[in-house]
Amino acid sequence: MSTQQQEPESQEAPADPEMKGTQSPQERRLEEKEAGLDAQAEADAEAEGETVHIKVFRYDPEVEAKQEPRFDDFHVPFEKGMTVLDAVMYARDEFDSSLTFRHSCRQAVCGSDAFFVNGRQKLGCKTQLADLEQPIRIEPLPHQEVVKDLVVDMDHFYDQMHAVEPYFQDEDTPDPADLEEQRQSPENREKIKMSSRCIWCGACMSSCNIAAGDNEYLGPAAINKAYKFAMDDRESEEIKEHRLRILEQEHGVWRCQTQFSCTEVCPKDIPLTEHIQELKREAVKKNLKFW
Amino acid sequence: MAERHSSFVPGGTAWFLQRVTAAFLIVVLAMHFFLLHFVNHAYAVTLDDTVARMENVGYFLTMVLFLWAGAFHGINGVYNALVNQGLSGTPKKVVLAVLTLAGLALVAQGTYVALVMAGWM
Amino acid sequence: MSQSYNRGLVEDFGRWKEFSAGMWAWIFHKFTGWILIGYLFTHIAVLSTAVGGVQGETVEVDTAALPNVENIGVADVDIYTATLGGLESLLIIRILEVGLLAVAVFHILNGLRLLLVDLGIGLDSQDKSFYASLILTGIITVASVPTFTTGVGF
Amino acid sequence: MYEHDVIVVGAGGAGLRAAIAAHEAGADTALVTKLHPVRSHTGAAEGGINAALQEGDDWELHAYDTMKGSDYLGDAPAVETLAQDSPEDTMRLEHWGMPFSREEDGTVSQRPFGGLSYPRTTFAGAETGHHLLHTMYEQVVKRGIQVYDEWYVMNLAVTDEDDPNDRTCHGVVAYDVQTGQIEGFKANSGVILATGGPGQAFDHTTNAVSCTGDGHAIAYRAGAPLEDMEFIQFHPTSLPSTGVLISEGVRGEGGILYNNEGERFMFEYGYANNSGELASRDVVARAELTEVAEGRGVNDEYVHLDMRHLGEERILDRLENILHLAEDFEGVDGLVEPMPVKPGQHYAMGGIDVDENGQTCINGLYAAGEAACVSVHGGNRLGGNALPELIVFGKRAGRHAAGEDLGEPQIQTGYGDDVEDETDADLPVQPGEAGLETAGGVAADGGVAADAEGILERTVERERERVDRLMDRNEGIQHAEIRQKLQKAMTDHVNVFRTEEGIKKALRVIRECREQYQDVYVDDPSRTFNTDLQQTYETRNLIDVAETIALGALVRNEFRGAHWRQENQERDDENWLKHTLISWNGGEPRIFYRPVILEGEEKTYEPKERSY
Ligand SMILES: Cc1cc2nc3c(=O)[nH]c(=O)nc-3n(C[C@H](O)[C@H](O)[C@H](O)COP(=O)(O)OP(=O)(O)OC[C@H]3O[C@@H](n4cnc5c(N)ncnc54)[C@H](O)[C@@H]3O)c2cc1C
Ligand code: HEM
Ligand code: SF4
Ligand code: F3S
Ligand code: FES
Repeated sequence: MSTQQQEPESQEAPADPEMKGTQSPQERRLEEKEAGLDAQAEADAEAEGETVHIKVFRYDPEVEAKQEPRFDDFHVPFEKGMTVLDAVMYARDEFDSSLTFRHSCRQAVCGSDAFFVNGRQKLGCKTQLADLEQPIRIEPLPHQEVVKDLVVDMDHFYDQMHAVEPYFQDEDTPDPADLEEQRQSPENREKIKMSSRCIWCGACMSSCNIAAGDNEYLGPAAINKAYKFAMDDRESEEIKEHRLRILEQEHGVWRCQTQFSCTEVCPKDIPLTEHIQELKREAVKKNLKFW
Repeated sequence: MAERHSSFVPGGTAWFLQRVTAAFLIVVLAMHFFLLHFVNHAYAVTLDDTVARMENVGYFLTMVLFLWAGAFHGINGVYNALVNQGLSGTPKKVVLAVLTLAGLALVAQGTYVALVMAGWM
Repeated sequence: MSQSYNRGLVEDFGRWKEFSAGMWAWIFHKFTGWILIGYLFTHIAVLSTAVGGVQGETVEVDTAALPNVENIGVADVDIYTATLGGLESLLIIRILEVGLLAVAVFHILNGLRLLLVDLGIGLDSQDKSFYASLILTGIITVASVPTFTTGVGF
Repeated sequence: MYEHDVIVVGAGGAGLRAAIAAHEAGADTALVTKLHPVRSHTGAAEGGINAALQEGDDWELHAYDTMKGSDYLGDAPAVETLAQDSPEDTMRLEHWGMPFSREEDGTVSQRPFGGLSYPRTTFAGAETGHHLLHTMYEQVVKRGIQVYDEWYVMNLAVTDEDDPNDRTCHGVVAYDVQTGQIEGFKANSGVILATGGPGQAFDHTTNAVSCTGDGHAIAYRAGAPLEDMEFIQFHPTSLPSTGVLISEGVRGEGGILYNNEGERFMFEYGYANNSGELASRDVVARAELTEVAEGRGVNDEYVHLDMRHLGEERILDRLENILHLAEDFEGVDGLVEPMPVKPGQHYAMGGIDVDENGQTCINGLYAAGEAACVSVHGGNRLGGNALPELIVFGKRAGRHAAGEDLGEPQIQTGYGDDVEDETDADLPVQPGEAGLETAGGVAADGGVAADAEGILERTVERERERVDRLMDRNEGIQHAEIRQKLQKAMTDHVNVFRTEEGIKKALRVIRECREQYQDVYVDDPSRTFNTDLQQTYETRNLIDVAETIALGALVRNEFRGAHWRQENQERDDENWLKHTLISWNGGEPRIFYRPVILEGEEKTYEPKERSY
């Protein structure tokens, strides 16, 4: 039951002969859908009880009516326990199959569905509708380019994650066939525990003004990733120094202005700012040694 | 990946100095305000008072240090703010040059004025 | 084929309505920092008149208007004293001084907060400490108004 | 066209491990995956990895436990390989930096798990799968292995000899989700399918939305049989609205199950008079469904799992994450109200028929992970045995595909001399595509044996046409409707309780779905990130996979492992110590059986009563 608020020009879009077959059926479909949806909307409104009003950001570079971004309204029947992800899935399956977003696990481990919900970066599957003020505005993550609807381009985020050399580097580990392990104290494991929980959702990066302004800034998630390795006692001192050198480059830890928004939005409750600050101190300590 | 770091510029020293100067500035700035607005009132300051204060070596040194620290802290802060907003490449170098020159000019002029006040120039 | 939509500057910067404590602190700190460094430049410029003053340069002013010298009618006053006095006699300068104090106090308090954050202290209550800096700044500023406005413009 | 030596489809635990192994064996390797690797469902695994690491434990015990757990439907060579290799492969993860939980002396911790005779489940907090996935992805980044992420694999490029055992796989056809571009990926030495489970065949599952059995379906249609598909594990405590798993830990700590009348039904209705809530997973799941069926379910849907009596302190100490799960995904505060739970599909023991080296009967086509059936889990998977399967058999498949010699496999694949044909299956409807317009599978084009590139090109063309057809059509039915219908039928009839009548009903619905699918259309006209198109493809795959599950369930008239049949509630070793295999057979599925291998390296595993 969406009442799609389309831009006026799209409704009167003339059948452009140059657009060949694709356009007119597409237009027809859109119109049909709208007519159908309105009828459905009324029928449902009578039958159903409580609904939730969501406004979803729409954009598609290839579909004329969506080239100019717009918000579509959907009224989704509410059930206890329903999440933002459930709502957009319902809207997609029942109202408009072209509604596009990433999602997979539905349990906050895959990190696909970070959206901008009522002005906050949130994981769709981990956000209860009941906790939100209506109408619920659902947008793609800010500071990233929108590919389509709620899907943003994550490449830059991945580049930053990869830039901190996020992998164990020690080559001379014991032979696994001997079942000889690298010892790690429970305390050390505890220290890196929170940092290792990151699910690469990108919410933190999207919330950080500095990352928005400075494209080269590694960003909180990548720094946190580096923290996990830098603090792991199983890697040698030299490698730790190497890691700190990566982090203390100009666009590394120093760019962080302790805005804390990353820490506030992280769905895994990782104390990102704390980790970044600790690395700044580590880097300074390391440099002081050479004075 | 790795080539990202080839233009390796450690920012740690500047960051650290920004904190050190900040810590120093808290004390001196508070003192400065107190002295010139509460103990002596700004509206009552005359050249004689100023000269009298400046002639005290300790006060003089504090003020000059205050100036240097403030200048570094402020200029570096502005530069950082611009870099944070994504300033890079040639404009960044130009800004750095301009800011450095302005900072040096400020420090030079300020130190000169202080020396004159103290009567040592 | 694949295009993407760039939401432009407003989006890049974020929407102020959606800012949280840490972001406001950052904005304010930046803003106050810039004012302070701007002020430092003007301050040194004004103080530079002392050079002339020490070298005996004077101007002819009506001492009645100067809060920092005795009223002896129109007279020659050294340029430093005359400039300072002239400025101090203006209400707008006094108001600006109060503003400067507010700015400086906030920058100091929030700077203190930032230093603590840098040391890893009190990260959990970073929002509270920001609000505390704001409130304290307000109190100190209001309390200082009388001191700053004595003897202005008769 | 892209070209690599080894193409790994899927980047969950199995795919990543396979890619690393192939790369280490010197092959130019690429991962093609519809999700970015770290989004794979392996990340959801909580419990741990079984590995006989400690003094006092040994691989033979692990093999024995696994065999017993499988209800004697695991093949001994596979089970023993798993138990033998798991310690070394688990240690390798440790060397790659996986943050395992630790003991005071710095060694990795291990904990007891259901069905294990020794505490050998190695874990990393309550998020073992997450760490396993990320650690291996890190190694992929380190090695610079090419990853084509958000590329959806639509089909395999396989030659079209009559006998699948003679066919060769030359690559895959994939679609770049971001741009809609369809391309061929040529594999010079092997394609490894590591596409995970088919949980979305059910409407209530702990599996991700992406677990649509794509690998199963494309391998099946290319000629590789699917094995033991009827064996589906259901977990008794998943949250009703999402399927999020509530760990067994709650019942372990003393959580109690109640029906809508507040009765502790596990005891009051005699489902398990001794162990109550702690009876094995299938018993509890059946009990819950019986309660609901008999009108004692809450909202006619679920039962209540109550842990309030444990007290806030104990809950916060031991079960804190459960509180978060209930709160975040169900909006329920476990401290003040009972949590709603119901059985959910959890794991598929069956899969693509492969040998110990991961190879299918088709040359150059491999499978690993939950998509494959080696068979390690037989009729029932033990907790903590899936993750070692990923690393052990993922590694083997990777090596073998890269050309390493791993010795002759003992397990047979495909339709060969050792099989027994099902002759008298009483099917309510014709399964498969017979009588319908075919879409996929190996196209017979008169045996014009083309070269590898030709075959790939041809497959690419066919997929392009198929997409055009789906997109050009403007009316008909949308995939979501078909999928919902299919999922509902599977959950209603091929769930924990299986009756002949029910399964037949399901097969009829599946047939209907197939027919409706003839009119399916993609509404979204865009080529950019068209998830509508992708899901329409997935739904097709689900239909094929669901059908094999139902067929297997129908013919296997016994109660073994997770498979329960009303008509015969006993394990029948006389007739059923054999694997069910179903092959596509050009659209007219053929059901056949292969005996279980119970002879291990040194001993033979004699079927015993599975009681704990
Ligand atoms: C909630 C939960 C808890 C579990 N806990 C445990 C446990 O404690 N211990 C244990 O041993 N096991 C556990 N399991 C089981 C185990 O996690 C899974 O069996 C295992 O992770 C499957 O791994 P996989 O690599 O085969 O597939 P997945 O991790 O599902 O990966 C599938 C990959 O294939 C890709 N893919 C799929 N289709 C296509 C296509 N068409 N084209 C391209 N790419 C495609 C996907 O992108 C993905 O990368 C659990 C499972 C669940 C659901
Ligand atoms: C003469 C007085 C001062 C001047 C001119 C000044 C100026 C500045 C400027 C311009 C900045 C950069 C702000 C930005 O990010 O855009 C800054 C940052 C900062 N100032 Fe000051 N400041 C002064 C006094 C102080 C004092 C007394 C403190 C006391 C604590 C202080 C603490 C800080 C800190 C910590 C930062 C760094 C913020 C960051 O980069 O994270 N400053 N200052
Ligand atoms: S640190 Fe938190 S917010 Fe950032 S990507 Fe990781 S999980 Fe998401
Ligand atoms: S929001 Fe950005 S500024 Fe630092 S504390 Fe987080 S990275
Ligand atoms: S769907 Fe996986 S994190 Fe939300």
